[in-house]
Parts: sequence; structure tokens; C-alpha cells
Amino acid sequence: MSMDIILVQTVVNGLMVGMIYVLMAIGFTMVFGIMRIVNFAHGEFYMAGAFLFAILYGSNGLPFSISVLLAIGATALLGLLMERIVFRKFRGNELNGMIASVGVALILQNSALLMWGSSARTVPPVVSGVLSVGGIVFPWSRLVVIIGAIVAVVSLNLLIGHTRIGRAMRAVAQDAEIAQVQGIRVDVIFPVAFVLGVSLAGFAGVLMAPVLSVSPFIGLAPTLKAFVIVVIGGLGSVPGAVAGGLLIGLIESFAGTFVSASLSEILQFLVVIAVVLLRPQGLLGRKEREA
Amino acid sequence: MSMLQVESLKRSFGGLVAVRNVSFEVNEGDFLGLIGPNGAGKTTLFNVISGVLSPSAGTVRFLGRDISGQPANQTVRQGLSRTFQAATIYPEATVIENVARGTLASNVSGLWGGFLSSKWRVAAKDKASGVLDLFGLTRRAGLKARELSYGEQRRLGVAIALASEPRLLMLDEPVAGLNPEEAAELASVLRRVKSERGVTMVMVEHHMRTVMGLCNRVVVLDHGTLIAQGTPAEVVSNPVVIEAYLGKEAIHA
Amino acid sequence: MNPPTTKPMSYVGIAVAVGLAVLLPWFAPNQFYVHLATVGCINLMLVLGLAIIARAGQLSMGHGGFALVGGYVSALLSMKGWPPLLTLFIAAVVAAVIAAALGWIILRLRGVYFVLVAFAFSQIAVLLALDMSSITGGANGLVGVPPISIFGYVLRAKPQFYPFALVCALTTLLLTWLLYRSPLGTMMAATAENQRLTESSGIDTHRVQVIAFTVGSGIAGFAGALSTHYLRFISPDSYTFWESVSYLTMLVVGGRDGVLGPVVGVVVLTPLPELLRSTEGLQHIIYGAVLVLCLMFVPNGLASLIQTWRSRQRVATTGAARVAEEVP
Amino acid sequence: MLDVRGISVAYGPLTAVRNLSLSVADGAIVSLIGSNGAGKTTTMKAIIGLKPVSGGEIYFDGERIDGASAPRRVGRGIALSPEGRRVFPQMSVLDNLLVGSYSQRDKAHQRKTLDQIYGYFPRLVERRSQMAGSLSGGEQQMVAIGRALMARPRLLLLDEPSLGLAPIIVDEIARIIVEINRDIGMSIILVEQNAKLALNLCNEAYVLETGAVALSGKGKDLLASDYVRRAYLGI
Amino acid sequence: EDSVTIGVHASFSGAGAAFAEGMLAATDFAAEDVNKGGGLEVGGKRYKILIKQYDDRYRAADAVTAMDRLMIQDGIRFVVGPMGSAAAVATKDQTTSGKVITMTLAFTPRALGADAPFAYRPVITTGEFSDPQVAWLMKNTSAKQVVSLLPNDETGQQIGVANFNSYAKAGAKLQVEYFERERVDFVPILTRLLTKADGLELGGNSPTTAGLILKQARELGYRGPVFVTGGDVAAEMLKVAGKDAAEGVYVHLPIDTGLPDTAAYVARFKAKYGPNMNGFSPFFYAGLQMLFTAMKKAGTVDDTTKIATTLDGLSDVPTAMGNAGWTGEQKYGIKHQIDLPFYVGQMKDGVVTKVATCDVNACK
Ligand SMILES: Nc1ncnc2c1ncn2[C@@H]1O[C@H](COP(=O)(O)OP(=O)(O)OP(=O)(O)O)[C@@H](O)[C@H]1O
Ligand SMILES: Nc1ncnc2c1ncn2[C@@H]1O[C@H](COP(=O)(O)OP(=O)(O)OP(=O)(O)O)[C@@H](O)[C@H]1O
Ligand SMILES: [Mg+2]
Ligand SMILES: [Mg+2]
Repeated sequence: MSMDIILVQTVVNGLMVGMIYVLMAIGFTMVFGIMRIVNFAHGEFYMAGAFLFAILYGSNGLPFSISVLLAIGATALLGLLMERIVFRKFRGNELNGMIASVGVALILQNSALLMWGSSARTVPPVVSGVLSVGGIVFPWSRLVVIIGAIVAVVSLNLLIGHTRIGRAMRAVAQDAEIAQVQGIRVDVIFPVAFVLGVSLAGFAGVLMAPVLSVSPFIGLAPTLKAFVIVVIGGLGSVPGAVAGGLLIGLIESFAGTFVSASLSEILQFLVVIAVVLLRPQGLLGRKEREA
Repeated sequence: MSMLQVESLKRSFGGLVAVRNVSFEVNEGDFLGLIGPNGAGKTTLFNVISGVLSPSAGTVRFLGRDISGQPANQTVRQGLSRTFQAATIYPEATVIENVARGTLASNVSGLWGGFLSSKWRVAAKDKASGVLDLFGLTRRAGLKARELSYGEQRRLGVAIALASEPRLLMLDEPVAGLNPEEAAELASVLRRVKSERGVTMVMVEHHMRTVMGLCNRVVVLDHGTLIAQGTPAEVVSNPVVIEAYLGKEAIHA
Repeated sequence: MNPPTTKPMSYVGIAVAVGLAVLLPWFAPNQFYVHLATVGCINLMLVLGLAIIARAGQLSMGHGGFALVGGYVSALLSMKGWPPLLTLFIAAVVAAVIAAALGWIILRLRGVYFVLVAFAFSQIAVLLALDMSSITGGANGLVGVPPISIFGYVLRAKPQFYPFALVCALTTLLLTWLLYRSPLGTMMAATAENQRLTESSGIDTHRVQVIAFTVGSGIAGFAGALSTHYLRFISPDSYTFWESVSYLTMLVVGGRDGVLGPVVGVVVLTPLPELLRSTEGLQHIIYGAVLVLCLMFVPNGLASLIQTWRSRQRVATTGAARVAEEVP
Repeated sequence: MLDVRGISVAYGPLTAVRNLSLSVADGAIVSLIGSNGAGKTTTMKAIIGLKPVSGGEIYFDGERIDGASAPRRVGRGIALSPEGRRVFPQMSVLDNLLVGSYSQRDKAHQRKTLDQIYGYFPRLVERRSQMAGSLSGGEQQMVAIGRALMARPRLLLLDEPSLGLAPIIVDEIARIIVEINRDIGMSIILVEQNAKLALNLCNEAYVLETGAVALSGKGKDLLASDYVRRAYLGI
Repeated sequence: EDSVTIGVHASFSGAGAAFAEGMLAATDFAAEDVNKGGGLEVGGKRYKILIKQYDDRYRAADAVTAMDRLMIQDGIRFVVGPMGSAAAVATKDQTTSGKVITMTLAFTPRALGADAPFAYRPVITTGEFSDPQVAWLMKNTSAKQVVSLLPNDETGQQIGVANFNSYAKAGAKLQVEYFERERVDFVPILTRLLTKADGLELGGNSPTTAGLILKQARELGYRGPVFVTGGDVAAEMLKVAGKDAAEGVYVHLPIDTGLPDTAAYVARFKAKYGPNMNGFSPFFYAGLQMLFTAMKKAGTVDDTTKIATTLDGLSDVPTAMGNAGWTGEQKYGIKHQIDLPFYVGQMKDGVVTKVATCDVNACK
């Protein structure tokens, strides 16, 4: 392969991986932005989505679209359950909410372990083959993920930025008491936001299941990545999550291609520190007024 | 003697210039009023002087020293304290504790002072109860600060600032949220603080009766620019000020 | 300020608790309990370190990183022949210096941003330990770390090591208590509650936070080293993200307000996995549920139950006084 | 329209409002005055539903509402401009205003009210897309009042609207209050420290002291009363 | 009734749980066999075999705590485990001084040694199978410049070094690249590495990871030979990468399902625990069979020193995977490494065919 093809390939691949991260990060950032909970169980919903899809589509052979809908629906239901039982009690209490989410992660992960066993499963590819343009290879399976991610990002951004319910969510995020006096039913907004956030994670899991493998332990890594991305992108900012996800994806891709895999991770963290230092409010976050 | 000198001070936020080329002085013993329409840049000016924000251009001198851009905590230790426009307190601590925390910087030397003795605590409490007394909050000393009403929280904010024993105290709308009687009461407290403790004061205030009653000099800002200064009487009869700030009904309750 | 009101009753309580801890090797049915107690002592130091950082309003999710650094420093030096008793302290200093340098840069960051950078630091520490295999032994870690010896008396077995760990833990506890009572401790609490106001009261809050971060991380370095000499082994997996989270968990479950919280958190959560061991397979689910329930029903930490119980009478009387006062 | 009958409100062991009654007639402006901590804000919170009452009843349009949630009461036509402004700091001025019309789904209505508010506060037009948190205190107050108006309430609760405003704006706000009341016939409860202003504007006024009504009557009458003049006007 | 308890000390939570499950299953079967026959007859008494499991959560400190509990609290003298290398090394002193017989899965050479007379390893590690396999593969293919991708953990680093040496001995050059454990996207690394390689070594990865790498390498257009000289990856890899991508790949076969006893074990596992058997499972079964044999021979269930000495002397013990004995004297200074045959297979049209049978010296 010639150098410029490798370069293009590296960029393209970085964008692909980046979009995968973006998908995780936007759900995470939503839950944080609105409920002020750093949800370390976020990845477990990703795991649940992936597992349900693997079982429905992979093992039971249900049609693709039905499997997708059922898997996401069930993840959403699980999210609703968790919100009602656990997370609603921790709204706005960042520290306790975070630790409680660790507890939930433990519960969900080990329940999956009990129910589905520890070994990794694979899902037959939904689409196969590669799209090859001038020597550059795009595996179709990943293009599907990218398209899915883009759709999710765009619609979420529209929802939050420009709709009545989106505005209500933001208002609740900033001052729940005063939001109530605007006629906003806070007790509805919180679960809606939470379920939306974890459904996105479930959706990510569904999309990724055919590309990667599924086991009860796949949740943590994307959660940590999402955490990193969300913070460098600016908490609660969807465009920030996109920028952060793409940035991390590109770093990973370039460092992996041109330096070495183990350095790539260190490099990512150094970049994170640099970004946070130079723009403490995050790449696209906004500063609050002092005094 | 001039205590605070502000020279050609400027501060902008992105494209918006909130304070533009402002110069004035505060002399020892002054009670300077700073008035101007909402958004004129008064709070921004306070922030720049006290070190919460750094200036975009210009200098601030306090007691002959250039303090522009210096961190707020250092400025406070040199004798310049300020209060905030919004009630700024320690909501979970008791009222007396709130004020005692204000005395820390002047009470112990350095960060490690008083590590093994507890004399400092007694001294801090003593000082704090003195200040509370002055502000009529003694009855509330044991309550958590968040349990106070808004007006009381405002008063508490002033008390905390005073506890650091400043030579120059800058007050951002101290009587906002107090009723006229209470405003008058606080005014008399401030007057007493000034005469008994020799504290020079600068005050941002929209309550003109308080400004007229307390200040010996008034500076008027509009759109970040200094548009007038002089004695209260001069300023309130200045047509530019009436036009920009006071409105037709020249003196308000 | 709020000086912890130490009444004669509390002195008796403290004395009884310390006495029980000291006598443990004699009445414990077997050495497994001594082992658990030793682990508890080490955990207590780590959690106290975290509590000091939290006192100044920051949350370190990279606490394990400093323990890891301390562990490696002490292991490597003592394997070169330095006396472990000395390298323990060097480990603390190295961890503290790194924390100070890092803190100086990152503590301008608030809340979650700080958490992230501390987290990133600990990840980098793990990755470096993995990658610099010529020094750190890579993923295999370092085996054969020498035991601590005090004036020739070698702390090899559990009953010998435990008293030393206990002394270290109690000393840390005492120092933390003194710190909380001191003006600096008050400044930390003030900074945590309202940084802008504290700054405007003439206190350099940035320095206060750096000091808290440095001291807390130094303690973590010491505890990491202590644990390394106890297990006589360290590897990059010894202090991962999950360890950092578990110290936080102990702190939050125990309570953050005083020194009692960390003690309670450690005493409850260190043996909990052992109690649950017989539930094979369900233990993590139960552990997670216990965590969630604790946070739900005792959000201020288990120690707050004790405090409420102790001050119930006091509250009742002042409450009545307050109401009486309100009546015109 | 609003009938508050003998409510009590407590914060833990402390009773902030006790056995307080007041009523607001259709299209009336009612003022509440009183010193700090008298319980004015607490009363407002009890009316809008942010604070549950521990005794007494509240009727709105003849229906009992003290059991209803705040959003439900807003839906019925009560709005609050809270003490200390409480704008949504990280939302633009426009979004703040739009959130105010959350219970008002009609788009055309919304536009009309928005224009009306921009008419009252021209300053907000130029700040439309600025984050509300970076506005000056006075500007934020305008946003808070505007936001409450966006709900097109029939009863508007204004908690210290003149707080921190320049005299010229206070005049402005006073004028707007009168205008709103006159144009739309909106009933208003006004909590004010600026007693002179409040008493001048209102039909009916209540003086609160330590959580209870100490005095009530026509605004003009109270303005003339010796007690009020001494205690609240500083004369 | 008298009983002997076997402790299973492994990582039942976390990513290693599949291994732990395999170890537990082996113990379960071995105990079931004995108990069905009325118990283990030692010195005229019959002992029922009980099992107790201990989770070390894949953390060294937890491993020590769990081992302490197992030894001191529960008084257990026979352990299947520890599982990870860190756990094995960290608990070595404890088990040695407590005279506890352990059967570890740890790949580290330091798990065995003259200083650990009670530690045995019933599984075959890279140290054993790498040399003969690589020599055979290099003889039968034309690869000279081989690249290897491995996770950056103790197992990965261990295998990386062992493989590097084996390839050097066989006259080829191996370039080892470590990646962080959570990585799932290998395209960047492969892009760089495959430009100058004529062979790809995937041994030491989990089956799924090996499959993912293979799939991504083929997507990038790599057509050269692929070797998987470790683990039991064939079935899973086929599933993940697909038949086409897997065609021609050489794989390590720890067991030969052509042997009736081995096939029976696999079937038994499938019936009770599902289709995904960890390839190490039958080895622990074999190890326990040897242990029980030694107990009977030694005539004691308490004197672990005597049992260990007897165990050391066993050879040609019939197990599910053929006759087993101990080896490893040269490498570890103690004969505590199990000696069983292993195999090389090749993927052809979606099925694995055995192409060579090996022992620690050579493949044929
Ligand atoms: N951090 C900031 N970012 C952007 N704009 C700001 C910021 N701080 C202040 N401003 C703008 O600067 C101008 C001056 O604000 P400032 O708070 O100084 O006014 P003020 O004179 O104190 O008004 P008020 O009397 O209403 O409190 C305002 O228009 C405000 O919107
Ligand atoms: N959150 C709270 N917790 C405990 N007590 C409170 C709380 N809020 C208010 N109070 C108490 O209730 C009483 C009434 O307070 P409220 O805020 O209603 O007074 P207000 O009349 O609005 O005063 P101001 O003019 O200062 O705003 C005060 O004594 C106050 O201390
Ligand atoms: Mg201002
Ligand atoms: Mg009020």
C-alpha cells in the first residue's frame, strides 16, 4: 500500500471508530447533562442491547428489524425500571449517583453472567463484504454503524436543541425547581431523559453486536471511553460528544497506525489532559459567568 | 490620601466591551457610590478590581501597589474585600461559622498556622459574634445559613466580607432585597463600621435613598463608560444621569 | 470549624475501639481475621487520603494510581537493597510530589474535569507499568518484594505485620483528625462549600486544594507501598480503576463528613465480600444491591446514623428553642 | 379568583407561615409587604405549589388546589417570577422565554406573547441569543418576568421584581405591571420591599410579620397609615 | 461421613470467567465421578469429594485474601487454581508454607519452581508447545517475517516473549505488537504491520479476538499464512471470521476430539454447561484424576507432603486425553508440568483437520 492510501485509510478508519464512540458518548452525556449522574452503568445497557440482539437475531433467528426493535425496547424498559427503582433517588447528587451507578453496573453485569454465561458470543453479520473505493476499504458492517450513529446524533441534537421537550429537558437540567414553575412535569422529564440515554446505549450495542463479540463484560470499556469523550467534549453537549468521539477515534487510529498500539492509549490520555487544560470547559462546552 | 486608583480600565467578553476605559480614584475615608443602569458594567468593574476577573487593559492600584490581575485572595489579604451581588454564603454551615470563616485569613498566619492549638477557634468565634451583633444576626447564629430568608442572607454576605477586616470594602448592592426600614438599619450599620473601624467603602446600589444618605461621592457608569461623577447632589441633578438612569422621577424611595 | 464535640463518652468509645483493634490477634478465631484486619488498615489509610481530598471539594478517581506509584517505588527501591522502612516514606513523598505537580496544573479544573484528569493519570500509571517492563516487570509485576523489617525484626507473617499496619492506620487517622480541626481543615471545608467566597475571604483556595490533593495522594502512596510489602508483590493490576472506585465507595457509604465515616466505610465494606462468599455467583449482585440500598437510605453515609443518634438530644433541645423564639 | 384560607407552612421544626389568609379578586393587584423573613416568599411558594402547606386550604377559581402539583397549577393559569431571578443560566434568553410557554402549546399565541415581551423589554431583543447566566442582574430580572408572562397566566406572582434594578427600570417595571394588569386583566400578587411602589400599584395589600398577616387593607389606606409609614417606608 | 474439599480458586467475575467456569466444571465432573462410585477410597475409608469456589476477581490482593480464607478459614488443602499469573505468583508463598497442593492455570514460568514444591500445572503452556509447533510450521510454510498481535497483559507479554524465541530458533523473525486489552478495532495496527509481513501469528489471543483480527486482516486484503499456536480457538474463530477468512489457517489443538474419552468429556460438558467449552477444562479434569490417584496411593488425604511426593512419581496415568505424566525439570527445576500430547490442525472448508501430533520435543 502506498503512503497516501494508508493516510486516507487511517483517517477514514479513525472516523469510523470515532463514530462508534460518539454513539456511546451521546447517551452518556445526556444522562449526565440532565440528571447529573455519571452513569457507570451506561455500558451495561450497551451490553444488554447487544445481548438481546444476539439472542433474538443470532440465536432465535428473528428478522433483523424486529430484533432491533425488541432489543432496544427491552433495553429501554430495563432503563425505565432502573430509573424508577434506583436513579430517581440520586438526581442531582453527583457523587452518590455515581457510586450507585457502580452498584447497578455490578448487578446488571453479574445478572447477565448468571443468565447468559461467561463465554463470548458472536452474531452473524447483518451485511457483509466491503465497499472499496480506489483501494480504500470500507467494510459494510461498519458503514451501517456509522450511518446509525449519524442518524442518532442528528435526531438527538434536533430533539434537544429545538423542540419543546428538548428545551424542557435542558431547563430541568439547570434548575428543576424553577422548571416545575414553568409547568414542566419534572417527574416525567427525568425518566424520559434517562430512558432515551440508555436506549441510545442499547442501540449502540445492537449495532456493534454483529461487528464485535458479545459477552457480559463488554460494557466497561465503552463506558470509560464515553466518560473521557464526554468530558473533553464538554459535559452535556452533544456536538461536544461528537467532536470528542471523533478526536479520540482519530488519535487511536493514527497512533495505532504510525506509532504503536500500546502507546496509542497513553497518547489518548495525554491529549485528554491537554484538552482539559487548554479548554477546561471542554472542546465545545461553554463557560459560566463568574460572580 | 488616595487608596484605590483605577486607570483606563477595560474589560471585554468576546466582542462585548463591558467596561471601557474607566478611570477614577477612591480616597481614604471615602464612601463612594457606583451607580448606573443594569448591565452598565458595575459588577464587572468590581470583579476586575477585586481580582475575580483580569482586566483586558488598564491598571488597578491599591495602597500604591499595582494589583491588576492579581488573584482575589491576595488582594483580600492586602485589605480589599468585596461582597457579591447574589447572596454568597456557605449554605450548609451555621451563621456564626459563616462569619468565622471570613476571619480565617486575618486570624491565622499562613495555611498551616494553628495546626495544633485551638486558640484560633476561640478568637475566630469571638470576632464573628462581634460582627454578627453589628448586623443584628445574633439571634440566627445557630441556624444553617440556607435557612435564612433572602434578605438575611444578603446581610450575612456583608458580614462575612467585613470579618476579613478590610481597609476597603466593596459592596455590590448591599440593600437589595431589604425593605426600606431594614435598608436604613443596614445603612446605619455601615456608617458605624466606617466611623468605628475606619473602613473605606465603595458601593454599587440602585437604592438611591441609601446612596444619597451614605455616599460622599458618586460615580456613574453607562454602557461601560464613566459618564459622570461628583457629590450625590450633583449627580442626581445631572441631566445625563437622569436620562440614562434615574428617570423622570428624580429621587426614589 | 464545628469542632467534633468530644465528650467523655466518645473517649470511652474510641478507647474501646482502639483496644479491640489492638487485641484482635489474640481473640480472632484464626489468622484469616488478622489478614482481613490488615487489609482493613491499609484500606483505611487509602480512604482517609481520599477523604482529605474530598474535604477540599475534589473527588479523585485516580487514587489507585498514586497507590500504584507508591507501591512500585517502594518495591523497586527495597529490591535494590534500601530498607523498606525508609522506602515506604520515599514512596509517600514521590506520590505526593507527583500529586503536587499534577495538582498545581489540574486543580484549576472543577468537579468532573478534575475527576477525569486524575482518572487519566491513573490509567497512564497503569499503562506505563505495563509498558516499561524492563523496570517494572511489565504485566507480570514484581515478585519477591522484601518484607519490612524494624531494627532487624522482620515483619513476615500476619501477626507480625498487623500491629505495624494498625499503627500506621491509627497515626493517619489521628493526623487527619487534627487536620480537620485545624484552620487549614476549615479552609478546606469552606473551599468545598463555596470556592468563590472562600477566595474572597483571602484564602488561596487553589493552594488549599493542591495541599489536600498532595497530602491525600501521599497517603495513598504510603498505603500502596505498605500493601506491596505485605503481599510482597505488585503488578499493574494491583491498583486499577476498580480499586479507585472501591475506595470512593467506602468513603461514600461510610460518610464524608468526619474521620468516622472512612472508619465505618472500611469496617463495613472490607469484610463484606467475605461474608457474601458463600452465596456463590450472587455475591456481586448482593454487593451491588447493598451499595445502592445504603446510598438510598443513608445518603450521608452510615456514620451519619451514629452522629444523628449522638446528637438527637441536642437537636431536640435547640429545635424547641428555635420554635419558641419564633413565636411573637 | 384566589382564596387562601388559613395556611401554615413549615420548614422542619420552624413554622415560617402560620394561619395566613388572603384573597385576590379577578383582575386585582395585591401586594404583600413585610420585613426579611416575614414569610412572603414562602407564601408565594405555597400558592404555586413548590412548598406543601401543613394546614389550611387554597382555592383557585373556586377549586381547591393545595393538593395539586406545581406544573398542574401552572397549567391552570398561575405563574411565578421567582425571587433571586433563577433564570436558566446555560440557556439563551430566547430559550428561557420559550420554556416559560411550556404549558402554552399554541405557536401563534406564543409568538404574540413573545413580541409583547420584547416590546416591554427591548433590551432582551439584542440579548436574545446570549446565555442568560452571563446577563447583568437587571437583565436577568427582565428575563425572569418575561418567562413568567410567556405562560399567559391569569394570576401572576411576582417575587421582588424590582430587586437590583436601576430606578429607571423600576419605573418601567411598575408601568409594565400596571399595563399588563390593565391590558390583559391579569391578576397579580406582588411581593415587594419597595413598599411605596407596591402600595401605590395595588388595590389590596397585606402586611406580613413573622409569618402572619399583621395588617391589611386598601393600598392607599395603608400608605397613609402611621404604622406602615414608620415600619416600612422609613418615614 | 468423611469428606475432602477441593477449592476452586479463580476469577469467576470479570473477563476471565469462562476459564474459571471450565475449571469449576472439571472439578465438578471429577467429584461427581468419585461420589457416584461411593467416594474416594483412601486408607480403608471412603471420602466424599466436596467443592468450594473462591473468586479472586482477577486481582492479586483479592487472590491472597481468598487463598487465606480457603486455607485458614476453611482448612482446604487441595486447590484447583489460582487462575491468573499475578494470582499464582502472589499466593505462592502462602500455599508453599501452608503445604497446599495447587493446580494452576497460570502461564508464567514463575508459577512452578523448586521453591514451590506443592504447585502443579495440569495445562500445557506456550513454554511447552511453542517451540515444536513453530519449528514444524516454519518448515511447512514459507513465512520468514511474521507479525504477532497480543493483548498487553501478563499472558500476552509472556507468550510474546516465548513466541519470539521460538520463531528465532526456527529461523524466522517475529515482530510482536501489544495492544490494550479492551481494543476491538485492529485495522490501524494491521495496516501498519501487514505491509511488510508474510505471516500472521495470533496465538495467545482469546478465540473471539483472534477471530476479529483474522476477519479484519482479511478485509484489509491480507492473503498470507496465519498461525494460531495457542489456545483452543478453532470453533469460535470460524464463527467470528467466517469460513472464507479462516480457510487455510493453522491452529493449535489442545485436545483431539478424535479420542473417544476426550469426545466423551466434551459431550458431557455440553450437556451440563452448554456448547462453549473452554479448551483447558479437560486438563483440570486430568489433573484431578492424577491427584486422586496419588491420594489413594499415598493412603492419606491429610499429609499433603506425602501426597505430593506420590504425585511426583506418577507416570502414564490414564486420563481422558491419553496417558499423562509430569515433565518440566529442565525448564522449571521441578517436574510439575503435565505431559500430554497436543496437535496442530488446519482449517479446510470450515472444518479443522489434524495435520500434526506433537509433544514437548517435536511435531510430526
Ligand atoms: N462572563 C460574561 N460573559 C459575557 N457577557 C458578560 C459576562 N459578564 C458580564 N457580561 C455582560 O457585561 C455587561 C455588564 O454586566 P455587569 O454585570 O457588570 O452589569 P451591572 O452594571 O453590574 O448590572 P446590574 O446593575 O444589572 O447588576 C452586561 O451586558 C453583561 O451581559
Ligand atoms: N429552605 C429553608 N429552610 C429553612 N428555613 C427557611 C427556608 N427558607 C426560608 N426559611 C425561613 O422561613 C422564614 C420565611 O422566609 P421567606 O423566605 O418566606 O421570607 P421573606 O418574607 O420572603 O423574606 P425576604 O424579604 O428576606 O425574602 C424565614 O425565617 C426563613 O429563615
Ligand atoms: Mg451587577
Ligand atoms: Mg423573599
